[in-house]
Amino acid sequence: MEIIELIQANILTPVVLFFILGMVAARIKSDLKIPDAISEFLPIYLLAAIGLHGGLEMRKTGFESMLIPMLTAIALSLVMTLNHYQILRKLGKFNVFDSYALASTYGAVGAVTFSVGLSFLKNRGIESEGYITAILAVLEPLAFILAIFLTNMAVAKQVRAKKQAFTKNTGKEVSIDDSLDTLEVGQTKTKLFQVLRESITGKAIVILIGSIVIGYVIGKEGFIPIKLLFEDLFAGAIVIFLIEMGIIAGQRLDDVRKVGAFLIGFALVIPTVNGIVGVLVASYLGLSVGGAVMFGLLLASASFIAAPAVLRAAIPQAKPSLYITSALGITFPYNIIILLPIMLTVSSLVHNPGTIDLFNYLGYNLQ
Amino acid sequence: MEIIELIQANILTPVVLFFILGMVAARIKSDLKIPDAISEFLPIYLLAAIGLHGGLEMRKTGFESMLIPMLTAIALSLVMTLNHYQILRKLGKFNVFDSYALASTYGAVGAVTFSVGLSFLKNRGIESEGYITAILAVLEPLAFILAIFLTNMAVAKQVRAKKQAFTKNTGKEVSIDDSLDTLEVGQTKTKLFQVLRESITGKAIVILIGSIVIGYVIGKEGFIPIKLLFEDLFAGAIVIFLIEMGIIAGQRLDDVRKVGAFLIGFALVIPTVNGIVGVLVASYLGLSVGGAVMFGLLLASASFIAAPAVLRAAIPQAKPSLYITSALGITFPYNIIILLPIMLTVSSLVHNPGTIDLFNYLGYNLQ
Amino acid sequence: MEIIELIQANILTPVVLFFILGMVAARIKSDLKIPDAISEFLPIYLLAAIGLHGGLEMRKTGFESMLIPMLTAIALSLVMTLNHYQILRKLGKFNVFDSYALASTYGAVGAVTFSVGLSFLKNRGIESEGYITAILAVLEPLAFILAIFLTNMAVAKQVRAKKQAFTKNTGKEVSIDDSLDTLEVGQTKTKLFQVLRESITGKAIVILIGSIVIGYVIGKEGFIPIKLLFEDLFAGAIVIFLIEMGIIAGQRLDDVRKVGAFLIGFALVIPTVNGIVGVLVASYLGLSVGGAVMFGLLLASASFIAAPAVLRAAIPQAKPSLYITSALGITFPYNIIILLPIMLTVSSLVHNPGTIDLFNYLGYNLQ
Amino acid sequence: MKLYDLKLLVITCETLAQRNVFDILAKHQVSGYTFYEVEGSGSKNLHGKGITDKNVKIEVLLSKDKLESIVEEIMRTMFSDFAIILYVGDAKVIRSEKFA
Amino acid sequence: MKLYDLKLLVITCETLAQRNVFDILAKHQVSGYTFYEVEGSGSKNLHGKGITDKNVKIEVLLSKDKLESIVEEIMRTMFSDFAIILYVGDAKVIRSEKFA
Amino acid sequence: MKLYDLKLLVITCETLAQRNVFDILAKHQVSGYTFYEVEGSGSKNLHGKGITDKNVKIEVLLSKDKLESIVEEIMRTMFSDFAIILYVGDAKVIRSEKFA
Ligand SMILES: Nc1ncnc2c1ncn2[C@@H]1O[C@H](COP(=O)(O)O)[C@@H](O)[C@H]1O
Ligand SMILES: Nc1ncnc2c1ncn2[C@@H]1O[C@H](COP(=O)(O)O)[C@@H](O)[C@H]1O
Ligand SMILES: Nc1ncnc2c1ncn2[C@@H]1O[C@H](COP(=O)(O)O)[C@@H](O)[C@H]1O
Ligand code: NA
Ligand code: NA
Ligand code: NA
Repeated sequence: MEIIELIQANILTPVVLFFILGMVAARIKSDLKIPDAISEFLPIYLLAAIGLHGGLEMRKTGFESMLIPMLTAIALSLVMTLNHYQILRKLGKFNVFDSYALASTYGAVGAVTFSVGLSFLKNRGIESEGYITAILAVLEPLAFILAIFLTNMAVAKQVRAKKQAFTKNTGKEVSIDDSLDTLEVGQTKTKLFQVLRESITGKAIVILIGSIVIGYVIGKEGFIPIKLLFEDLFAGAIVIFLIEMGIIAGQRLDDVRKVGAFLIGFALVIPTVNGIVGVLVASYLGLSVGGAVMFGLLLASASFIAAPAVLRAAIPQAKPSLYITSALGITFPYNIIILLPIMLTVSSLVHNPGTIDLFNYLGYNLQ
Repeated sequence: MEIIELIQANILTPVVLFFILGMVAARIKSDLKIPDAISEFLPIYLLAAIGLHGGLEMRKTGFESMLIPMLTAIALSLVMTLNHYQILRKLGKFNVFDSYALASTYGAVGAVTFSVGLSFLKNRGIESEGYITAILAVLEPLAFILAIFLTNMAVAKQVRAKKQAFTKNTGKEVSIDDSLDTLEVGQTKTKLFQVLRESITGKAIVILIGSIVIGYVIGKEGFIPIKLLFEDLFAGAIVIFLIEMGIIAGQRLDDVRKVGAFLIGFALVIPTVNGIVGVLVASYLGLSVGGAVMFGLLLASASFIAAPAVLRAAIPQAKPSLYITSALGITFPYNIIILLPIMLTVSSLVHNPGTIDLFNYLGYNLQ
Repeated sequence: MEIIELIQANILTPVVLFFILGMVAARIKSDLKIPDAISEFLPIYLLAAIGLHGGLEMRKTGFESMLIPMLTAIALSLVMTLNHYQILRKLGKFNVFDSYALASTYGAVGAVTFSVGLSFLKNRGIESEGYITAILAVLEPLAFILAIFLTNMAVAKQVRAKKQAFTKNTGKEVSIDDSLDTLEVGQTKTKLFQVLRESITGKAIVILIGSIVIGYVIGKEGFIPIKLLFEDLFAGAIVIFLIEMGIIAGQRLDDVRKVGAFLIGFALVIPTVNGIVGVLVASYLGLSVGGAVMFGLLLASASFIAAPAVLRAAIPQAKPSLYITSALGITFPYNIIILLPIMLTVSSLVHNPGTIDLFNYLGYNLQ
Repeated sequence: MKLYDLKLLVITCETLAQRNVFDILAKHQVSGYTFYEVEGSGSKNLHGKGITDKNVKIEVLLSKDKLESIVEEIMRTMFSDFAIILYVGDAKVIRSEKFA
Repeated sequence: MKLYDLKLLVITCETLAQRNVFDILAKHQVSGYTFYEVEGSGSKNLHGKGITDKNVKIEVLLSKDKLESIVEEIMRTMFSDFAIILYVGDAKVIRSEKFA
Repeated sequence: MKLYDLKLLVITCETLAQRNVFDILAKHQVSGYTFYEVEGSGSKNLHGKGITDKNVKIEVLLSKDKLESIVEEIMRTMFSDFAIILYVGDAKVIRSEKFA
């Protein structure tokens, strides 16, 4: 089948190969490592570059057409987060905390995945709507806020139930977790506000939204002096960052076995379904071939840089080894290696059902 | 008035906007931060780039014409430092230590401000004399050395006076500060030599002078292989650095209120006066439009990277919150946002009093 | 003599001048310093760039012709390591540990020296065979493995001898070093395997071999998006790294006196002999002018980044001040300043014995 | 030279839990502390690798009175959910009034 | 609040020797420790400068029993070849079962 | 295993003051110390943010004799001008001759 060849072609790109090199290095216990200062700086750089690019595009094309896709993305992200929760809780038998944490990890978006997607399209000469970056900025904290809200609701309910049970002296065991006792309904609200506040002032959001605005304001002319850094070096910077991501993913590969077959399946199926739904919906809404892929990628990607920081504070009872391992160790490689070419194929098929010449888009570096 | 438009245009450049983004991030207590390793490296990079550029220019144009402007700059810097001291001590009622520390902070030059000035001119296609970089290198430690010398003189005198008073048993209170007691006249001299030594071997001076020499030696041909890093990436690197400067400035905004109205006024008026004097003198000496702006900027700028390191060791009794906050929190933003366009206007007016078409120079990115 | 001029021309290049600037900074005790995160990242970057470049070249030219040069290099490297040992032990009177450590430091290759060599040739427009990078990757751990093997053999023999001596109660003093007692023959083997394992999984080898493979796989087309970072910025990155190398070398200059005249001589003569032998052999094997220089450089260079990490663990009894100081403080500057032009002269003479016009190759930036 | 007895509370935990510790300190009116990133090995494997997983060490000089309630609260609210250890040592200071 | 007595072993050595310390700890079934890079000055000049020469500080909370044999082995196998110092302090912990 | 009693002097101060501490140590013939960058919160707000304002922690193993005069000099010459705290702890070492 043709798609296999397309995936093979995608594997043979620097981004994917250096990611694999990082994984191999971790597996053979090499001491290869990108210094922390560099790997802490690179996400900031990538988000600034993405933001500037999005802002510049939006200045060119306007953002009136953004409203419907934005609202659709928000609705889809929320529905999907709830859906993930049902699947994880009911079918996967995970506890409330792990279920909400995982549900939101997959409902949120991965900025690194987004970067790779942009460079994937760019290498093939495919454009995408600039406002998708704005959707990224809005979507990024959304799933977390929903999940944390619902977790707190659940906890509050259980605390109330437990208190009633306690006063009624029935002795029934209600609490899921010992640490539950320590949570008070009052605390729950302040915590929610704090999480909301921190989500919005989080460095990813600030640099992303800031750069979108700056890109919009300075326009193409103003961008010229900094284009070399923020556009031309983008692909190289991703490569460096993916070495480190590969190393971390490689270190977590042992944990993949521990997360269990169910979560492995979840980490592969959910992105596929969400991503293809995203591509189809976006195509229906009139987005371009590339725009539909990026829209799909928003929904397909799982967060693994922002998620730990947000969830560790907000749902400390959830096990980070579950959500980090599945998002970074399974879904991320799957997304950038396999799902991206699949989504591009789907998007191309939907956009040009008649005269499809996939190699035009995908066969770029098949020699 | 036209100048307002020019300032507005200047605000809408990446350098200024990312600085403001950093400030906003700090104000909303975002965790946005450029890793220390990067923000420690960037000044070294910027100074190397400035130095190479200056050296290359001097090779092209010679440096025979440098002598008069250099001596003039030295004289102006020393006179201005003494003048600042009088204002701060007499009008501002600051104590000796704070007065000298602040006086020299404003007498010294800010290498970051200088970098921004260079990129400000470059974006407008305006050249400046390369030897101004050499003046920067000479001026950088000068004001500190003067201030430290005078502080030590003042302290020594007071110590002597106090000892006399003590032996005469008059009981008169002479010391300004308790810590004065611990300073001995002998120590004062060694300290001065040590400060002098450290000023000249300080990393800023070493990399700057070294790069000027290297730029001069290698010439345009030799520069080619490293031009991409040291010239083309210059504007992008400034943007990254200014995010961090914005963050630090933003964190210090609360302190601005504490420094008092007098110092706020000082931090705005002194650069303006010094800068415009500088532009006029430089124009009189025959420097180009851009050269006069850079000459003015040398005198207008306050030091906030070198100053703390030098002054904390040399005049520990002075409060760093005063000189860092005013230089970085008030004068730096004022200089790069407002004073640069003003100085360029003045310089243009002086150079082309008849046929002034400011928009030629300044309206570059007003669309 | 002509060669003096060529060396002078080589000194006046940014790479050498910034190295010297670093040394000067260290000598005058300046606080100039490249942050650790940057100087830890740069070797990884340089190796990735070298590897990609080598892989790309090998794809273009094939690597069938690689076998003979590779085997020759391996044989030469092993023979030279043994030869160094004899000289150091017999003539230099160093103990077993220092002798093996130094022998392998000079038998191994210096990746930084290799980078400088590549940029030296590139600035002169001279190409070299891509497979030499593959030889670099194979040679890098080789000399260490040999030296460690032989050290362990020697130690094991001595431990046996000592035990015999002890049981025979002769009281003869056999041990070279007190710490010898603690080494057991059994430990020796595991240690050797561990060192072998670590050599092969060391970050330098992993990133170098990985990048060669990636370069080979992606080819020229795939390289385009990352060419800016991994090729165009190469010369600039070396300059930054050499500032730090200069600083470290400068800090070690005091130690140079301590290592003694013999080792200073060794650190100058051995690279010269090995390098010229390498150039001649490579020329005989049919390598190009540039290829012969790089081949010679492999043999001439001493390791100073990998060596400490490997030898400190494997031969802890050896004094690191000896091998680091001689390799970084003496041989490295000598190699990049003086030996490189000499080797290029030799290679040019051998390749074009009749119509030699050295200035064609070397006089590039003599104006 | 007169030295005053204080306690030194040392907490080593995953970076993502440091906020919780600071909040607990603030709640008990302790505003003085020192902290820095560390790597570590413990029951929960090697920490401090990469950007997703680091440890921080927090040191607090404080009076015996405050110590107990702070340790108790950290134990109660954090031990079950986070990778964290703590220990207490003795320290002598010159100016006891500086410390809570 | 019941606190248990433990020992705190602190080792400062050149980075290239840290592997040896970890190996010795592992050999004595000690898997918990914290470490971080430091700079230092000692008899062997200033360490911690540049990328070829750094120090690391390793801290281990452990029982008195293990302490002695570990210190003895470090002393015997490492003191002659490496720049290394160590000292021992007292520490009190809440959960003594967590520590070897 | 014989261990010798020493004192551990720990100084936490703004980075720009570390030179002064080193000078005082040198003046008292103490050449051995370990130091590293830290962040901190104290009466003078949060330190350790950005490149203009950082803390350093300096640790010195030394004999009781030297301790007092060093602490006294630090107190006298530095406490009024710098953000600085210090404390003293106990430490046991193997080779007491290594320490001043
Ligand atoms: N015995 C110990 N001594 C010193 N530090 C320890 C010890 N055990 C654990 N730690 C530190 O505490 C962190 C968390 O421990 P754990 O929860 O056991 O994974 C580790 O990463 C270490 O930094
Ligand atoms: N008296 C001391 N107090 C604290 N740390 C020390 C002391 N002496 C040595 N060190 C540390 O131990 C390292 C190695 O010491 P040395 O082997 O004496 O060079 C030094 O770089 C310091 O980090
Ligand atoms: N109670 C404390 N415990 C530990 N460290 C402290 C304490 N108080 C202050 N510090 C440290 O000392 C530095 C200077 O304190 P201060 O002069 O109070 O701002 C702070 O930034 C902290 O690193
Ligand atoms: Na998603
Ligand atoms: Na000035
Ligand atoms: Na060699």
